Formats: sequence, C-alpha cells, structure tokens
Amino acid sequence: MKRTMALFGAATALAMMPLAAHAERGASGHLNIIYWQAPSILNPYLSGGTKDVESSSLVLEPLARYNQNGELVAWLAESIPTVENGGVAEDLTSITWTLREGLLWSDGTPVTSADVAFSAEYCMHPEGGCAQAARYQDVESVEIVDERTVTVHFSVPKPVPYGPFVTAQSPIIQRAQFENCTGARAPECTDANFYPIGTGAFRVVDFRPNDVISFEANQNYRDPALPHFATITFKGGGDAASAGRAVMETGEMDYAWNLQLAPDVIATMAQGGRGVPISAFGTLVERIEVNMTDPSPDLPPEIRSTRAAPHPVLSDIRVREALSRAIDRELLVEVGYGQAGRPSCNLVPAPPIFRSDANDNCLEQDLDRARALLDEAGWVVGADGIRVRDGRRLTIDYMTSTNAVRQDFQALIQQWWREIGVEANLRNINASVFFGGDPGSPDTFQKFYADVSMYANNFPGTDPEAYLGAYRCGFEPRPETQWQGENINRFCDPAYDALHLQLAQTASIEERGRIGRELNDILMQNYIIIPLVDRGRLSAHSNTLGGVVLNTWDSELWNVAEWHRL
Amino acid sequence: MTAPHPTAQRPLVQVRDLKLHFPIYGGFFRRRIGEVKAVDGISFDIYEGETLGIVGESGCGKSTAGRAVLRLYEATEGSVTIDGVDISTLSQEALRKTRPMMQMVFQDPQASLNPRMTVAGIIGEPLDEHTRLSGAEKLARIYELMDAVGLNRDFANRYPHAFSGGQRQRIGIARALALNPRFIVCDEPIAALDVSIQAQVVNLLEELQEKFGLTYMFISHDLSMVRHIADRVAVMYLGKIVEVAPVSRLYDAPLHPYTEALLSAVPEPDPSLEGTKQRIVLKGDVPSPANPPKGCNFCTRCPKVMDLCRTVKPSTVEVAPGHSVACHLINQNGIAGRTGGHEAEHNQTHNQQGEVA
Amino acid sequence: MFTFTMRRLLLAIPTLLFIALVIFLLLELSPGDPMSDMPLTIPPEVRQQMRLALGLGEAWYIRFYKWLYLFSVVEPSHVLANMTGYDWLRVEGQRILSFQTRSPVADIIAQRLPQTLWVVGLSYLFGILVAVPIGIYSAYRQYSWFDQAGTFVSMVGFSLPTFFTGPLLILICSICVGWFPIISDTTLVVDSWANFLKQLRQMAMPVFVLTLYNAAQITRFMRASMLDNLTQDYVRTARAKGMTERIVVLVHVLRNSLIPVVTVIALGIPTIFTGAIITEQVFRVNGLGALLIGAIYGSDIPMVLTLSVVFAILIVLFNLIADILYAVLDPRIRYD
Amino acid sequence: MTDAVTFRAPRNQWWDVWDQFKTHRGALIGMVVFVLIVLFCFVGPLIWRVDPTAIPSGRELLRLRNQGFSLAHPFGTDNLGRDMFARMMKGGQVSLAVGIVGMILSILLGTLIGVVAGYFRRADGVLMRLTDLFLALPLLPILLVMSMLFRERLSALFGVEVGMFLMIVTAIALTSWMRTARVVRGDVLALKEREYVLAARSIGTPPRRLIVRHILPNVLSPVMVSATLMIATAIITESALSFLGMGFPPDFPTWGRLVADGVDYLQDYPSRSMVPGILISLTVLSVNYIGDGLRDALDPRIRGR
Repeated sequence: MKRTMALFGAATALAMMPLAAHAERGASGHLNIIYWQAPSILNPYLSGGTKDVESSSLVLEPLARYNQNGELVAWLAESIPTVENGGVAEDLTSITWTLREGLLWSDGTPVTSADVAFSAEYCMHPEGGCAQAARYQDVESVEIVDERTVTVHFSVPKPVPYGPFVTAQSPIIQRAQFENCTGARAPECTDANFYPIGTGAFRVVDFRPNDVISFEANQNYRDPALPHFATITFKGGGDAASAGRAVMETGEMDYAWNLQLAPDVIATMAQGGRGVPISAFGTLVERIEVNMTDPSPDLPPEIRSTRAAPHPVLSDIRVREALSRAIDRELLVEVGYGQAGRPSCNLVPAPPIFRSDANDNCLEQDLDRARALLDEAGWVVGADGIRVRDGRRLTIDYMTSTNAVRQDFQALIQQWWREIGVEANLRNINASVFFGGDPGSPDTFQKFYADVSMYANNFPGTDPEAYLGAYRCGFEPRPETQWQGENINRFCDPAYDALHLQLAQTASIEERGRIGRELNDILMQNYIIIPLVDRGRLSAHSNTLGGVVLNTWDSELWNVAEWHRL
Repeated sequence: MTAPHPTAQRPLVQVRDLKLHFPIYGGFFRRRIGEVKAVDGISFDIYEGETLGIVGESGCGKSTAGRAVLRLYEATEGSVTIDGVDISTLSQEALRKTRPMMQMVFQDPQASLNPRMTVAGIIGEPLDEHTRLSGAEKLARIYELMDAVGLNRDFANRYPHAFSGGQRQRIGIARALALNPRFIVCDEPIAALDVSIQAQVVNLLEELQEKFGLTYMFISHDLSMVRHIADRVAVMYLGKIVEVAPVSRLYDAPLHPYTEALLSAVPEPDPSLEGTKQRIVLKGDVPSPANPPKGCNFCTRCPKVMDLCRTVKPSTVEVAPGHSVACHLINQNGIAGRTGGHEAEHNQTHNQQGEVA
Repeated sequence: MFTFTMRRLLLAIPTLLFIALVIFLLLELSPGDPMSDMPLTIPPEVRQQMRLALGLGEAWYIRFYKWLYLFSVVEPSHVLANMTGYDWLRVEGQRILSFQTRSPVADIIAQRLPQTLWVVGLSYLFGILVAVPIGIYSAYRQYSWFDQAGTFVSMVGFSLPTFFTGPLLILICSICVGWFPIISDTTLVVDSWANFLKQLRQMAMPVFVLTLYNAAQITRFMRASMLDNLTQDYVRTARAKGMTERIVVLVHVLRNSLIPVVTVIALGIPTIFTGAIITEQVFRVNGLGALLIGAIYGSDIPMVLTLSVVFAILIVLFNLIADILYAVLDPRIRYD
Repeated sequence: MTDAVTFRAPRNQWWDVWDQFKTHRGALIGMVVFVLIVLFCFVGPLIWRVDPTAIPSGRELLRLRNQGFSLAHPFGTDNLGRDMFARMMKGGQVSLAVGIVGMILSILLGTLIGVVAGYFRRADGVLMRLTDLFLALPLLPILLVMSMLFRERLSALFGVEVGMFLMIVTAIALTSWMRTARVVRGDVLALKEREYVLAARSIGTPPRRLIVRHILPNVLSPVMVSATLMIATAIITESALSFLGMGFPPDFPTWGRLVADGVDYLQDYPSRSMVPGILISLTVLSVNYIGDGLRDALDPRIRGR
C-alpha cells in the first residue's frame, strides 16, 4: 500500500512539472486507451454507465468538477459560486454560474448561457428518460441572465447546490446540435449522441458503439498548447485481465481503466515493466447488507421481506454484531483487492470530514467476542458445530452477484462464520438479474429474499446526504412500490430520520460533517450494514505516459488534456 | 385337384368393392391433385378351406390388395368381412382382438424378420400379444410350431441372419401359425426364394392347410405355382380383378385377353410343345395407376381392343358358376367359341401338368 | 424444383415469425434488465423514467408488433437504400433502436459484419482448404500413419475448447514471445503493405484457432464420404477399365464424395455470421458474436431479437440452399 | 423381451460388435482413458479425502495459497488455498455428470421426437417445424430465462447445486436434441416400411410395443453414436457456459469453471487452467474416439469386412 502512495505521489508530481518540451498542441502524438467495458453512446444524459460517462468526458465538459482530492474546481465556469462570494443565495435556493470568457465549441461557435440552460432543459424533459435526472432534482428553472451567466433556481433550499452542471455526469451540451432531440426524440438523434460537439480537449472522429472510438485534438480548445496528444484510440471491450496485460506487459495500450483483478495477478502484470498500476480511493464500499425483515418463502408474498415481518434471527443486534466481528477484513483485502482496497468500518469512508473513526474496532477479527455474543443471545452450539436455539439452526442465506472476487469473499466469510457456529448458504446471482430491479424476479437485491446480501455502492460527488437518506423509514422496497426503494435493509429509526432532516437543513460544512458522521455511526453501531472493504479504483498507465492523475470523484479522464508522452 | 364346388361351402372372406387410393399431393400448396388407384374396387369371396390365388404383373396392386384385406392399410372404400365380422369398420382395439384369426406370410423372409430378435422371440411375439401363456407353455408352443414347419428346435435362440432363405420363410410361417389362424394371406411367399426351395415351401403350405384347415389367399406372379396350389384364381390388372375362375377353368379357358396373354407367357415344360405355343406379346407399358385409361383399364394394350373399350368401363359378368370376367368382348358376344382354339391347347397343357402334380 | 423452393420459402415465414415471437417472449420473461449495468447511484425513479423512455412501458404485444413492422418494412428499406444508393427507397420513421447505444440496430450490425466475416469467414475458408485434401488422402490411405495422425489431429481439433486454446495461444504467442497483438485493432484500414501485415498479425491467432476447429469437422465428413464411395462398385469398374488411379480418385470418387460435404459446408455457413462467440470474446474481435453476447448481458432486447432473427433467417435459408444443392449435385434426388 | 428361453444362448450379436470395436485401437485407448477419468473423478475422492472447499483457517491462508505441485497438493492450491487435486475431482464429477445426464436427456428427447415424427405421419410436420425452430434458437437467453423461472423452485426442491445442475442439464438437452431427432426420424421412416414392422402389425402388436420392440432396437446404432458425441458436446457446452459466466457459479467447481477462473492466472500459475483444460480435452477426445470406434463397430458393412 505504501508503494501505491509513492507511485501516486510520483504521478502527481509529474503532472505538476513544467512541460517545456510539449508546448505545442498535439506534440505527443497518439494515445491508446482501453476500457474493458466498451462505451455504447457518448451522451451521458442517455446512459448513466461509467464507461459512457467517462468516454464522453473527453468531449463534453461541466461547469465545475472535483479534483483528485474531492475539491470542487471551476472548469467551464470562471469560479465556484459560494454563499461567501455571493454566487449562492443566502436562502440557498439559487446558484449563479458565470462561463469563462471566449469559450468555443469544437465547431467554432461560441458557448453561451443558452447552451447551459438548454442542457438542463434537455435532461429535465419528462419523456427524455435522462439518466442524470437526479442531479437536476428540485431545479425549478434555469434563468439566462446574460450571454455568460445563468441562475439555477431550486424549489427547496439546497445546502449543496452543486448538482446541475457539475462533474462529467452533467456536462454542457450544444443547444444547436440537440435542439431537435429533446424528450421522446432524444434516442433518434444517433448522430448527435455518437458525435457530440463539445468544449473538451478532443472531438470524435469515428464512433463504433461497443467497440472503438477515434478522437482527435479539438482545434478550438481554450488552451492553445493543449491537449498534448493529437489523436486517441479509445478501445472498448474484452476483460480486465487482457486490458491490464496490454498496458503493463505488451505495451500495446497506454491507459487501462478499472482493473478489477486479483492482487497477485496485478503484481505479475506489473513485472511486465511496461506500465504501472495506480490506485486511488473514493466512497465505494463493499458491504454486507443485513435484512431486518423475514425473507422466509413460507410467508405470503405481500409480507415476505417487508417490515410487517421482522427478521426472527437478525433482529437481534448481538447476532448482527457477532457476524461482523467474525470477519477478518485485512485478509479480505489481501485476497481480493490488494492495493485497490483497504479495510473499512464505515459506510462513508470519505471525504475526510465525513469519515468517522468511532467504529475502528471492527478492523480486528475477534472470534471469541463473536462466540460470546451468540452465547449471550441464547444460541447453543449443536452436534455438528452449528448453533441452535429453540430447534432452529442458525443458518443464514447469503446472496451476492456473480463475480469471482465476491465468491471468494463468500467462501472466506462462510468459513469464519462456521467457526463461530453460523452456517451460511451461499447463493450468487447473475449481475444483470441481481441489479436488474425487475419486480417480477425473486433474485433482485431490492427484493432481498435472503438474510444478508453483499455488493458495493457509493455516492456521486462528495456529499453523502442523499446516500444516507436512503436508510430512512418509508424508503424500503416493498410490493406497493413495485419493490423500488433504496433502503435495502428495511431499517427504520425515527431518531435517524430526524437527524437526517437536520442534515438537509444545514449549510455549514463542519456541521454537515458532524451530522454525517453521526448518521454513519448509527448505522454502523446497529450493525445494519457490515462494511468490508473500501474499494479504490485501480487503473494502469504506460511508463511513457505522463500527466495521469487518478480521480475517483469524477471521470478518470478529467485532465486528459494534460496527459503527454514522456 | 378339382375345384371345390363353391356353393357347397360357406365363404369365409367376403371382399366387396374394396378400394385403396393413395393420395398424391402436389403443386404450390400441396393440395391433393390426384390419387394412385392401387386397388380400385375389387370384390371376391374366399371359401373356407380353399386357396384363392391372385395373379398379375408386378405393380398391379395384388400385394396392396392382400394387405388391404387384412386391414394393414386402411381401405378407402369397401368392406371386408371375415368369418362374419366386418373388419373394415372395427375399432383399432377390436381389430387387434380379431387379428389372431387372420395372419400373413410375407414376400421377403429376410426383411420380414426383425434382425434383433431371436427365432423364439419372433415366433413367440404373437403369443405375447394375444395369449397369457406361462414361460414354459409358450416355449412348448414355440417348439410345436417349429416342429410343424420343420425347423430344428436348437435354432430357437439364433438370430435370423444365421438362416437360409427357406428357413427364414419357415420362421415367418411359424409366426403366422402361432395363433391358430383360419385365414392366411400369403404375399408372394416364394418370390424371393431359390427355385429348389420354392417347392418345399409351397408343399409345406399345402401340408399345413390340410393339417389345420387353413384358408389361403395366395398372391403370386408365378402362374404355374398358383396353378399348383390354388383352387380358384383371380387375375388382377391395374387395381382391378379382370377375371376370376376355378383354376382349371381359368387355365384351360381364359376369357379375358389379359389372362390369355399372361398364360401364354408361362414357360412350357415340354420342349416338343414349346414350338406350338403361341406367345402373345403385349405392347407398351402398364399405364400409371395414378392416371388409368378412361374406359377399360386394359384398352391401351389389349390386342383385341374395340372403340367401346376406350370409353366405357366393362362390368363384371358371371359367365359360368364361379367364373366372372370384366370384358366387353364377353358382354357383347357371350362365350361364343371365339376362344375355343386356345381352350383346347390349354386343356392339353393342364393335363400334363396335372400328371406332374 | 421451383415450386419446391417457393413453398419452402413461404413455409419459412410462419416458422420465422414463431421464432421471433419465442425469442421475444424469452427475453421478455428473462429476468435481466437494461438498467442493470447503470451505477447504483442512479435513483429508482430515474431508472423508471429511463425504462419508460426505452418504450418498456408498453404492453409486450404492442412492442412486438412494432418491432415486427420495423423489422419487416423499415429496416429492409434502409438496407436496400444503402446498398443501391437510391435514397427514395427509404421508409421514413423510427428504426429499431438498440437500448444500449440508442442507434439503429442495422447500422451496428453492418459495422460489425466485416470483422466477423474477416476472421470467422476466413477461418472457415481455410478450414475447407485444409480439410478437403487431408480428408481425401486419409480416406485413400485408410489406417495409414497419415490417416491415424489426421484422425488424431482432427479429434484434438474439436476436443480442445476454444476458451482453452485461445488464452494458451495468447500466453505463448503474445505475452512470452510477443509475435501477435492481444487486442485486435478494429479501426485498422488495410491501405498499405504494412497495415496489411498488421492485419494479418492480429488475425493470425483467432483465425488459427477457428481454422483448427472447422478443419477438424470438415475433415471427418470428407473422410467418411470418401470411404463410402471408395468401396462402391463403380470404382472397381473404373479401375477395371484401366483408368489411372489419379483419375479414379480425383475425378470419379471425389466428385461423388463432395456431394454430402458441400451440403455440410453450406449448412455451416450461418455459423460464419453468428460468429464464434467465445473466440471473439477471447481475442477481442468485436464481431457479431461479441455483439450478441454483449446485448444479452445488457438485456438489449431489440438487438438480441434482431440478431437472433437474422441468424434464424440465415439458418433457414442455408438449410434450403443445402437441400437444393443436394438435388442439383445428386441426380438421384428430385423434389417435385 | 423374449428370453424365457434360456439354454445354449447363441453368440449374441453384441459380441460381434465388441470384436470389431476391439480392433479399433484408438477407440480402445479412448475407452481406457475415459474409464480412468471416471474412476479419478468418482472413486478418487474416496481415496484422496481432502475437502475441495476447505480453506486454511486464519492467516495460514496467505502462506498456503497459490502453491505449486507438491506431495501434499499434487495439483497445487488455488488463490484461497483450496486443494486443486480435490477440486479437479469434484469438478470432474460435475462435468462428467453434466455430460452423461445431458446426453441421456438429449438422446431421450431426440429419440422420442424422432420416433414420433417418423412413425406418426400426422405429427411429422409439426415436430419437424419444431426442430427447425429449436435449431435457430440461441442457447443463452433460454438459459437465463430458465434460471429465472425455475431456479428458486428447483433450489427449494433439490438444493442449490442440484437445482442448478438440473437446470443446466435440461438447457443443454433442450438445445441439442435436434440432430438426433432428425437422424432417428429418417431411420424410422425407412424402418416403418420394413416388412417385419408390417408383420408385427399383422400380428396385432399395438404401436407402443411395436416401437419399443421393433423400431427402437434398430435405430440404436445411430443413436449410440450420436450419444457418445453428445457427451462430448455437453461437456464442452457446460464448460463454455461456465466460461462465459452463464453456467455454474464461481464457488462451484466444474472443469469449465476452473479453466475460466484460471485464465487470469495463466501467467503465474499456468497449471491452474491447463490441468482442467487438458482434462476436458482428454475426456472429449476419448469419448470421440469411442464414438468413432462404435460407429465402425455398429456398421454391419464395416463389421463384415
């Protein structure tokens, strides 16, 4: 892990170096990027897929975005509006953005506030099926103040008003290009969706969906010396292993995205000597969600896995705690993620201000404590080593999506649980079913027809308000809501809800941090969620590629303009 | 070998206007565009204990007729009554129950025996289907049958491929006899055998007929063999019976031109007579049964064809007791001495053959 | 013959309709969801909106009918217009849009087709070229060492799953030795000698793996068919007539032996288009097979449906062609 | 069916088949190899009593994983320290079981449909269209749908593993019976016109027994040949499905799954996917050779020579 940090530091330092040699646009020549998930569209408003958002970020840019440290930096905007500088209204219901001067689209026309307002209009159209609609939540109107200024009006006070036009997920699109593509007509504009005109460092030359994209430098880019690369081939498809090989071993590619591979595999590839793995951490946490309701198939479908039927075993906090205590998180990291992971005891592991240190006792595996807790709860070890109480075996249905690392985790955790007398029935479900959300399928993570389930989740940007809001009463998936809802655990605590309401009304960042940590602690100390690993992003770049700064808060390609050949 | 007097006996099998037409589909929508009239309205009786020979060229529908009589093919029209039971209307199950009464001996002894069954299995199959004999009883019956047809008991566990053609036909006959049938259709049982074996099999059939009181429908294209075994003979041409008569009458005084032609083709055993024999050579091919001539079926090849023959189908007329002919010549002229010359000639041959037999 | 062909073609229509319906219903029943690869950060309401925007809100029979109309009327018109260059052929209106890319399915298929044809088609061709002589010779010298070796190699050919040979080849030829690239450059335009070599190098491994497999199968057919014919009476007659061995084998026997082999080859042609799913996956050749599996993973119903029905059409068509070929080549067979 | 008679059993024709089969050296070797593999998978675990799912406890894991070949672990250990030798046996059990059960189901289905289509003229058109339909159906969506519709029910009835097994086997059978059906139908159409079938009908044998007694035994040889090939196909199909992530889950060892898992480690621990890969190939190879030998042995034209 130390080595990563060193590498990371080195990369950052490189990025900061003055680059006299590359003072000219396109001097670095050709860049090869590989994403093992292939982009299928270059309009992030029509697809929320990370691959699509990141590939389009070479072309489309937002007003502001987060840097590698999670700090907001102005991008197409002149500066970040705040309450202090008057950009955000005192009552927190509006925010005013001003565009940089002299911005041009890649086709040479000027970027105006009308384009900004149109971007919001495009995404907020009720029939458009915009993937980023959540970022425009509570937006009442976008008012064009002048050529370069827009004001976004919210219907409610927004302590964090940086949803619209911030990060690669809600970039500015050209009004002239998309004017006739709003609402139901959005998908019909194939040309616009495949060849968007943007302000970014590159423009699309050729797009082959789910295969490969060719880019060339945008001749109208705002910095005449950038980008360093003249052309990019953005290859998609395959699997993580071959992507890693292509960068680190054969040197065919310069940058490989998101290498979810076993640590020893990465290590071997790194010995190839043509490239280096880099990692950085964000808010993605692999966790075990505990079902607080009874998933027994004997129950009628309208009650099964709903709050009407509390879980007969897991409602006991001692059992939940024992399950958490039995886990050796360090070992999980070692087996599954290596330098791309670290043990986590929190649901919100970052940014620092939201990170609690009240739960760090979970880092240590404590089988004795776990056994004691179960004894205390009345579970007695039976003949075959599995605990029994009132004739009921302590058996837990443990489901997750199908994925090699997750099945390794399942095997390890099953073993540890067995050591404390808990039997786990493992089940894994094809990811497209598990995350598919089909109310007709019994196997979705929302329906939660299991006792515990394991997956990873994170929150966009740096503010966990909405993320933590998921665990309020009434947000649980249930038959009436067609099993839609984010409160997967069916947790309900009025005190928690009250505290969350308080967060929603607080603007001060320190105060928000305190409340956020407290909410996190409630969930952690109730063992509603058993966090396992704080999963970083692990990518790799060629030894000859400079300027890469891995950013988990925004697109990995956020500073591609500054990438250069060493 | 005199013809039994028909009226004195009870008909065991009565076939009335039996038709068997195979549909032909064609054209774009696979509509039924015609039919092959394999058997086109035949009627005859077979009396108890007698042998009715069916003769005709290959393709005239005689085998089909034999199978239709046993309802192995579903008839298009007509009825078949065996021992008072109209089998053409029976349900499949009822038909199955009546099967023991009527059996069949097949043309190709090789093809009619399942190569994967032992002799005992083959002969025992009818017993399995229709009786509830114990293992030992069944075995006893199988041996009995093997003895009856002259097969060595030791062969019971062998497979058909180990036997000669004649032995195989004996197996087939044993199978047919297993259920004590009263009526057996012999579908060219000797056609596939060596000449030397043929006589053995025919003699066996005759022996068995005598022993068990069987009734045969003996299908063959071998006129001399039919003459030897049959009591009455029916001549078929293109799906129709053109002439039926007691064997002596038919061979001595054929009335239908086709019968004449057929008989003229029988090889003469006596070389001295060979030269005197007048061979009638028919011209042309047999018309397609899918598209028979408009009038008399034989009109395209008949040496004595008249204009009438080409337009009107002749009806069957009984010219003497037990002798029916379907020919316009007969209908017009009666049995007038037109065929007298032939009669004499054939009488002669008959006598000679009679001596041989 | 003509009515036979027409009849079969007409009969194919209900068959294909039924196939389309079955595939559609399968996908409809299948638990996957086009939204499943979207990040969990997208809230449920937004997902619901996106689903509606994909047209998933309508009843299944309406969607099927719409697809059917587009597939049988609109898409062919566009394909025809692109091929002939007559723009007036185009039927205006919406086209079949893929859920994943929101672009016309036909365009993507057209884009992928060349890659599949290059790799899979070429290996099929090579397979035939390799297999026929080997088949002939092993049959001619039955049980010789050549025949034994040929049998062994062809057995190995279809015993080795491509998902095993593929990575092995990559390990040996790309990583250790570094001869071939492991990622196929699909944008490569063969316009120079150097690029042609590059194209050869990147196609070498997948083509090799598939050729081995195809050749294995065709060799077996060729050998069996030759063996059948070599024992026929006409061969003995031909030899007795004093013909040279070369003419007997290469003219008389070969001509008759090729009849069943040609039909087998014709029957195999649809697999060129369906692509070799696993080989394409292993070597990252983004052909039709890769397209299909990607679409299945992403529950891209319009794409899977269109591709499957196109494949079904090809299969039905080549079945018919095989039958006709058989009748044309073998004078004993006649259809009326 | 016949043998109430039991004395001096003449040489059964299967002995002829065996005699011919013996002369095919490849088939003989194939048979020996196949039997050895079956013994390895099914008898092996009785001798090599190591739990294929046992993980070294605690931090021991880090020391005991990814080991090479040794006496303690003849095929080494995987990334969780599980014994690859035991996993290979376990995986082989599943793969072979899938191959054999899939073959049986597929052959039964194919034979049934082929016989019905060939024997009953009225069913022919419908069944042959059905065959065309299945020939043109993609396997993967079928599998996904089946997994949704039946997984929970099957898991509840038979447990997760058996449920999944049944599902995959059924899916393989459902998508592979067509070739057998076509071959059988063709043969039955020809057999139906044989005189001994007519003879059986004249005896009054009902269709059901007629098929069992006279038709089935005579289509046996093409069926047996396609059965051996089917085993190979089923093993490869299952492996391919597992490789594509559509078959058995990663925690359930099958040879195909082990190959897929090992591919990532190909460089460091090539044996991890090579060994199961070789086992798959060897099994398929041996079965193909057996099929080849059977084809020759069952063909009376060749047997006669």
